[in-house]
Amino acid sequence: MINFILLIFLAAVTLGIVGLRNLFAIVVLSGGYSFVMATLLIVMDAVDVGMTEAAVGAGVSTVLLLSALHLTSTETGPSKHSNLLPLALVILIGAALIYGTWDLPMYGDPETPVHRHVGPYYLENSVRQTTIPNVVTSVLASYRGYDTLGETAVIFTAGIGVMMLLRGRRKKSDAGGAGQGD
Amino acid sequence: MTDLLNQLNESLGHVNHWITIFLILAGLYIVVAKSNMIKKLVGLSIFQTSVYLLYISPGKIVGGTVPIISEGYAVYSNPLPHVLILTAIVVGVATLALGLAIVVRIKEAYGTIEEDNIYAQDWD
Amino acid sequence: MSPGLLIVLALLLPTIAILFIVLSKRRPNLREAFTLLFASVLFVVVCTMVPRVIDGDRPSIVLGEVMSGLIIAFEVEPLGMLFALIASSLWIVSTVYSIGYMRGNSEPRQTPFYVCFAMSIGSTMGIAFAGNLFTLFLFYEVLTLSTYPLVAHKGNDEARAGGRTYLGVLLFTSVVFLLPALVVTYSITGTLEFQPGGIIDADNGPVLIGMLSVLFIYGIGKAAIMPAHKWLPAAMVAPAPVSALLHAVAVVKAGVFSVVKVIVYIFGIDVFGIFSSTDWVSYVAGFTVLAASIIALGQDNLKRRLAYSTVSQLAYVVLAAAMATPLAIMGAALHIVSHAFGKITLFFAAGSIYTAAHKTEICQLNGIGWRMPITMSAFAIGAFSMIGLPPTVGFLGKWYILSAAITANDYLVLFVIFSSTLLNTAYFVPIVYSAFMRAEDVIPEHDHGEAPWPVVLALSFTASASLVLFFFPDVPLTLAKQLAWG
Amino acid sequence: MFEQYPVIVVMAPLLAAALCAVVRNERWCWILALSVSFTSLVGALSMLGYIDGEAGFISYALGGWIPPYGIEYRVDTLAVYILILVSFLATGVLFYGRQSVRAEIPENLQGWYYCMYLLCLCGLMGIAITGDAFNAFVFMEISSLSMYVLIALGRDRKALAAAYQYLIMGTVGATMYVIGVGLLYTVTGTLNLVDMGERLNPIMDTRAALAGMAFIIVGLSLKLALFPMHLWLPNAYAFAPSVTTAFLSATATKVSIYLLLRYLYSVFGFDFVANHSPVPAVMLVLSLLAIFVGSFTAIFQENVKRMLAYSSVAQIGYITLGIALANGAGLVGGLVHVFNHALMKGALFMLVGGIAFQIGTVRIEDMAGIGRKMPLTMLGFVTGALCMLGVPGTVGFVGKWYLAVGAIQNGWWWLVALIMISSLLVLVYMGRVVEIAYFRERPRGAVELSEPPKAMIVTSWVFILACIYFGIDTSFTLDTAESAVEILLAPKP
Amino acid sequence: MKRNLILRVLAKILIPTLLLFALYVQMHGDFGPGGGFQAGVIAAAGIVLYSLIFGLQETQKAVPPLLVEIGVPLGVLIYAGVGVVTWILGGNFLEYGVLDSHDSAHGQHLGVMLVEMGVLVTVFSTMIAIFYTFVGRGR
Repeated sequence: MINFILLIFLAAVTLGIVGLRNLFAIVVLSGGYSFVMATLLIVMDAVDVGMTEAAVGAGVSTVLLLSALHLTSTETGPSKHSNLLPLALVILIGAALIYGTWDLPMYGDPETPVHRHVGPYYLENSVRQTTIPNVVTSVLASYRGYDTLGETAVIFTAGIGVMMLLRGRRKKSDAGGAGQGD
Repeated sequence: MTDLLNQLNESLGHVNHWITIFLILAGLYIVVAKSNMIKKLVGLSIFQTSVYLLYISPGKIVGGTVPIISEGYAVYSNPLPHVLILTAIVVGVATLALGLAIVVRIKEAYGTIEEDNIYAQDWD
Repeated sequence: MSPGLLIVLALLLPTIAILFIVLSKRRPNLREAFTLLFASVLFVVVCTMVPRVIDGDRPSIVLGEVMSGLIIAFEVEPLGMLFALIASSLWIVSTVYSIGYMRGNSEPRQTPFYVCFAMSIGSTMGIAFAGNLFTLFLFYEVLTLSTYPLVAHKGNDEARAGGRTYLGVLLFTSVVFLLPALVVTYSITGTLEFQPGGIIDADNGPVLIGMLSVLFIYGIGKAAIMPAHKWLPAAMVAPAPVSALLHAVAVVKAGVFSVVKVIVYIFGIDVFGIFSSTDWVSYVAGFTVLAASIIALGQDNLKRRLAYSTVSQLAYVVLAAAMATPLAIMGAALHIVSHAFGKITLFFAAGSIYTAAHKTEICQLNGIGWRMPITMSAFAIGAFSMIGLPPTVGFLGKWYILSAAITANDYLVLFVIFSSTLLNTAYFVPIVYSAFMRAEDVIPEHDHGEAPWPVVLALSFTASASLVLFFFPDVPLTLAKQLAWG
Repeated sequence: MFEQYPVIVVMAPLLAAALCAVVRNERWCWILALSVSFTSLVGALSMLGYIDGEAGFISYALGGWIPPYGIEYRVDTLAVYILILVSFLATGVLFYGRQSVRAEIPENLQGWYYCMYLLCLCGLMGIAITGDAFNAFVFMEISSLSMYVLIALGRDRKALAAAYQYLIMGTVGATMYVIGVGLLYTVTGTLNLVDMGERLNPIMDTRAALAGMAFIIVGLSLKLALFPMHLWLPNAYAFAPSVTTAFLSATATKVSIYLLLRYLYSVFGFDFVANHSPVPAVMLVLSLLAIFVGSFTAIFQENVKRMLAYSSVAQIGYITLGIALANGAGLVGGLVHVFNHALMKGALFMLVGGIAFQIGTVRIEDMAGIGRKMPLTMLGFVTGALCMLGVPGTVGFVGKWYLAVGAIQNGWWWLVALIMISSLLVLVYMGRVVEIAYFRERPRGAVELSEPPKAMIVTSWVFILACIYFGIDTSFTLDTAESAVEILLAPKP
Repeated sequence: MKRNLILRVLAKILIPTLLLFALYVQMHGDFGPGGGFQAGVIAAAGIVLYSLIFGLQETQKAVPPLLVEIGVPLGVLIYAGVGVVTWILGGNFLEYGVLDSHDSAHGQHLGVMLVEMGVLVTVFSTMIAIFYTFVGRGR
C-alpha cells in the first residue's frame, strides 16, 4: 500500500523531470527522486540498498551533477527533432515489458522460484558459514564477493577515467590530427 | 489489518509493475528524445534506478523482514536481489561520473552541450 | 625424381624465378637471363612428364586439406599436360620477345613486369595441373590478380580503366557464379575431385544440371562467352607481350581449359550430353563465334581485331566441348593448341609492327610487308592457322570439330563453322593482301625495317611451330585421344 | 597452480591495471601491460590444451562456493576460443602500439592509458570466461567504461562526441541486458547460466522467459553493433586513437557476440531458438541489411578508419548471418569468421594506424601515392583487402564458404548469391583506396615519407601473415569452431 | 562564507560525526545495514562538506590529492590481494575460509572485513578524486 503511494510520487517526480527545462531544477528533482526511491526500497526490506541509494542518488550523483552544471550550463536548449520516433520506440519497449511481467508472480508471493531456489541457501547458511548475520553483507562480500571485486574495479575505472579526461589537456582540444575529414 | 493491506497489495501487484515500467520508460524517453547531454544522463540514471524495482519487488516476501538473521524472525526477504542492486547502483554512479566528465570536455571543445548543435557543427 | 616432386617443382620454379628477378632488379641483363633460364628449366621439367602421361600414368600429389573436402591436390592428365606444354614452351618464346619489345619501346617498371609475368605463369601451371575444382579455383583467382598489374601496367587513365574492367568482370563472374557453382557441386556430391566420367550423376535432374552449367560456363569468365567477353578487349591496353602470352595463351586458354575440364571431369560428357537443359551452351557459344567475328570485321585497330577474333575462337572450343562427344572433345583440345600458336604469332606480329613502325591501325599497314617481310609472312601463317587452312595446325582442330559435327549431324555447329571460317578469311586475308600487294600510301619519315632481332626470332619460331605441328602432331594427338577416350 | 588459470587470466590484467595506476611511468606500464596480456594468452592456450585433453570444460568456483550459490567460471572450448582471441590481439596490439600511443596520447596520461587498456582486457576476458549472468554484466561494465575513456582520448574533438554517444547507447544496452536477466531470474531464481538453462527448459515459452530473452538479445545487439543498433560504432572507431581502434575493433564486438551465442544456445536452447522463435528470421533480415548498408556506406567514406568501421558493421552482419542460418555449417562459418575477422580488421587498423602515424591524417585523399613511399605497409593493406574480399587461401574465404554451404543446406540459393555479391562491394571500397595509393601521384611539396616504426610494421605483418596462414591451415580455427558448435547445439539436459 | 562562524562551528561538530558514522557503518556492516561502499560515500560526503566550508586548498592540505590518487587503485589491490593470499594459502580465489586454518567461518569473517576495507579505500578516494577533479577543472 505504502509503496503504491510512493510509486505514484516517483511517477510525478519523473514527469516533472521530463517536462522541465532548467537543469538545476532537474538535478534537484532527481535528488528527490532518489530519496523517494530509497524509502521505497527500505519499505521493501532492502535496507542496505535503500541506504546506498540515498547516499549515492541523493548525495554523490547530485554533487557530481551540480559540479558539472557549474562547468557547463544550466539551461537546456529546445530539442529540435520530433519526439514521435522516440515515443514509438519507448511504447514498443513498454509493451514488451508489460507483456513480460504479466504473468510474473504476485508481489510478495513466497512460493516463487526466487524464494525456493538460491536465496534460501544464503539465509540458512550465512551465520554458520561466515558468522555474519547481515546476509546481504555476507552475500555481497563472500558468496558473490567476486561481483563486488568487479564493482570496485568499475569504481576504479571511473575514477581514473574521470581524472584522465579532466586532468589532461586544458580547454579546446585541437580539432585536427587523426580522424580529420568528415 | 495487515492482511487487508496485503490483499490490497496483491491486487495492486500488477499496478506496481506498471508504474515501475512507466518509470523505466520515462527515463528511456528522456535519453532518446532529449538533446541536452546532461539531461540525457539524468534520464539514463532514472532508467537504471527504476530497473532496481524490477529486482527488489520479487525479492519481497509478505510478512517477511529485513534479511538480517536474528531471533524472533523466521521469514526473511531474499537478500540476493539486494546484493545485485547494490552492485548495479555503484555501476550506475560510475557511469554517471564518467559521462559527466565527457560532457564537461565536450562543453570545452564545442561550447555547447546540446547534441543537435554538436552534430550540426561537425557532422552535416 | 618422383612425378609428384616434378609437379611441385613446376609450380615452384616460377616462384623462385620471382625471387631472382627481384634480387637482380638493378641489372637488366642478369634479370632477363634468369627469366630465360627458369623458363627453359620449367619447360624441360614439363617435358619430362610427357612420356609418363602418354604411357597412361597420372602423376599426382596432395599438398594438404584446407577444409573438409577442400583439398589442394594436383594431378597431371592429358589436357593439363597439353596446356602446361603450351604455356611453358611459349613462356620462353615470349620472354625472348619481351626482351626485345620492352627495350625497343623502353617501357617503364620492367622488373614488376617480369615478376607478375612469372607469377602468372606459375598460376597457369597450377591451373593446368589442378587435381580438383578447388585447386583450380584457387589458381584461377591468383592468375586474375597477378595479371591485373600487367594490364594496368602503363598506369595512365586508359590503362587504369581497362584494368578496372578486367578485374571487375573476371572477379565478378568468378565470385558470383563460379564459387557458388563450387559450393553447390560440393554440397550435392561431397567432393570436388576431377574424375573421368564426372562426379555429378544424371539423377540430379535436368533443372539442377542446367543451372550448374550456367554457373560454370559464366563463372569461368576467362572463357569469354558473350556477354562475359568484355574484359578481353579491355585488356588490350596491356603491352604486346602481355596480350600475346596472357590473352592469347595463359589467361584465355585457362578459361576454355577449365570449361573443357569441367565438362569432361565434373559433368562427364555423357551426363552433359543427356539433358537438353545444357543445349543453351552450344547456342550461346555459336552466337558468340559469329557475333565476335562480325565485330572483329568492324575493328580497325589491329590488336582489337585480334582480341575479338580470340573471343570467337574461344567460343569455338566451348562449342566443341558442349557437343560432348569424344570426337568433339578431341577437336576442342587440338583447337586449344592450334589457336595458342596461331594467335600468339599474330600478337607478336602486331607488337613487332608497333615496335618497328609505331603503327596500331590496320589501314596504316599498306605495303608494310616489304619493309618487314618476316613479320608479315609470320602473320600470314598465323592468319591461315586461324582460318584453318592446311598446312597449318589450325586445320587439325577444325577438322576434328567438323567431323564430330558431321557424325552427330549437328547442323547448327556445321553452319557456325562454315560461316565463321568465311568471316575469318574476311577479316584476316585483307590485312595480308594489303600488306604485300598494296603500295605504301605515305613514306614513313623514319625509314624502318624489321623489329629488334629477339622479336623477329620469337615470332618466326611460333609461326614455324604452327607449321611443324601440322606435320608432326603426334604428341598433341595422343594426348587429345587419351582425353577424349580415356 | 593449474586449477587457478581461469582466474589468473582475468585477475592478472586487473592487478596490473591497479599497479599501472600507481606507477604511471609510461615505460614500466607498457612493459607490465605487455607481459601481463602475454601471460593471459599463455594461460588461455594452456587451458585449451587441458580442455582438449580432459573433461571438456573447467569449472572454477570463485570463493570456493559451489555453483549456483557462488559465482562459477566455466571454461569450455567456445570460451577458451574467445579468450585466446582476445588475449592474443591484446598482446599483439600492445607490442605494436607503443610509438603510436606516445604520438597520440598526452605525455602525462600514457601510463593511465595502459591502465585503462588492461581494465578493458580484464573486462572482456571476464565476460568470455564467466558462467554467471550478473557477473557477466559487471565485467561488461568494466570493459565498457574503460572503452569510453579509451575512445574519448582521440585527438579529434569528434572523439568526445563519439564516446558520449557510445556511453549512452552502451549503457542503455547494458541496462536492457540487466532487465532481461532480472526477468529470467524471477522465473528461475538462479543466475548461474547452466542452472538457468536447465530451469528455463520447461518454461521457455512463458511470457516472462520470452520477454527476458527479447531484452537480452536487444541489449547485446546494441553492444555488438548489430544493424540498426550500430550507430555508435563508426564514429567510435573512426576517431579513437589508433591503438584503441585496433584493439576494440578486433575484440569488443566479438565478445558480445560470444555472450549472445551463449544465451541463445546454451541458455535458451538451440531447438527453441531455431525452431520455435522468430530469432533466426529477424537475424537474417538484420544481418543482410547490415552487410549491404554497411558495405555501401563504406564506399562513400572519406576517412579510411570510418570506412573500415562501416565494413566492420558489414562483417558483423556475416557473423550474425551464421546465427540466422541456424544450422551447423552456418554457425561454424559465423564462429570462424569471429576469429578471422578479428585478425583481418586488427591487421588493417594497425596498418592504417601506421599510415596515420606517418602522414598524420586518415583521409583517403591524403593517401595518394603512398604505395611507393611505404611499400610494406601498402602491400600489407592490399593483402588484408584480399582477405576481406574472401580470396581462397585467405581467412576471408573460410567463413564465407561455410556460410554458403549452410545457406545451401537450408535451400536458400538466393542467399548464396547475396553473400557473393556483397563480398564484391569490398572490392569497390578497398580497391578505391588501393588505386589511390598506387596510381595517384603524391602531391607536390608533400612531406617526405618512409615506413612507420619497425614494431608497427612487424606486428601488422605478423597479423597479415596470420591471415594467410589461417586461411590455408584452418585446422585450429575450424576444429575449435566445430567443437564449440557441438557444445552449442548439444541438447540441454 | 569563510568567516561565517556558525557554519564553521557547525561543521567542526558535524564533520567528525559524519566520519565517525562512516566508521560505524563500515564496522557494523556485518550486523546491521552498511558496509565499505556506504561508509566510503559517507566519509567522502564529510570531506566534500569540509571543502565547501573551508575551501579546496584547506581540504587538499588535510587530504592531499596524491594520497587520494594512490588510494584509488590501492583499494582494488587490497581486495584482489586478499584473493591472491587465499589462493596462496591453498584455497580458491577469494575463498576466505582458508585465512583461518582452524575455523573457516572466522576466516570468512576476517576476509569480509578486509575486502570491505578495500572497498572503503577505493570508494572514498575515488569520490574525493572525482570531486577534486571537477572542482579543480572549474578554476
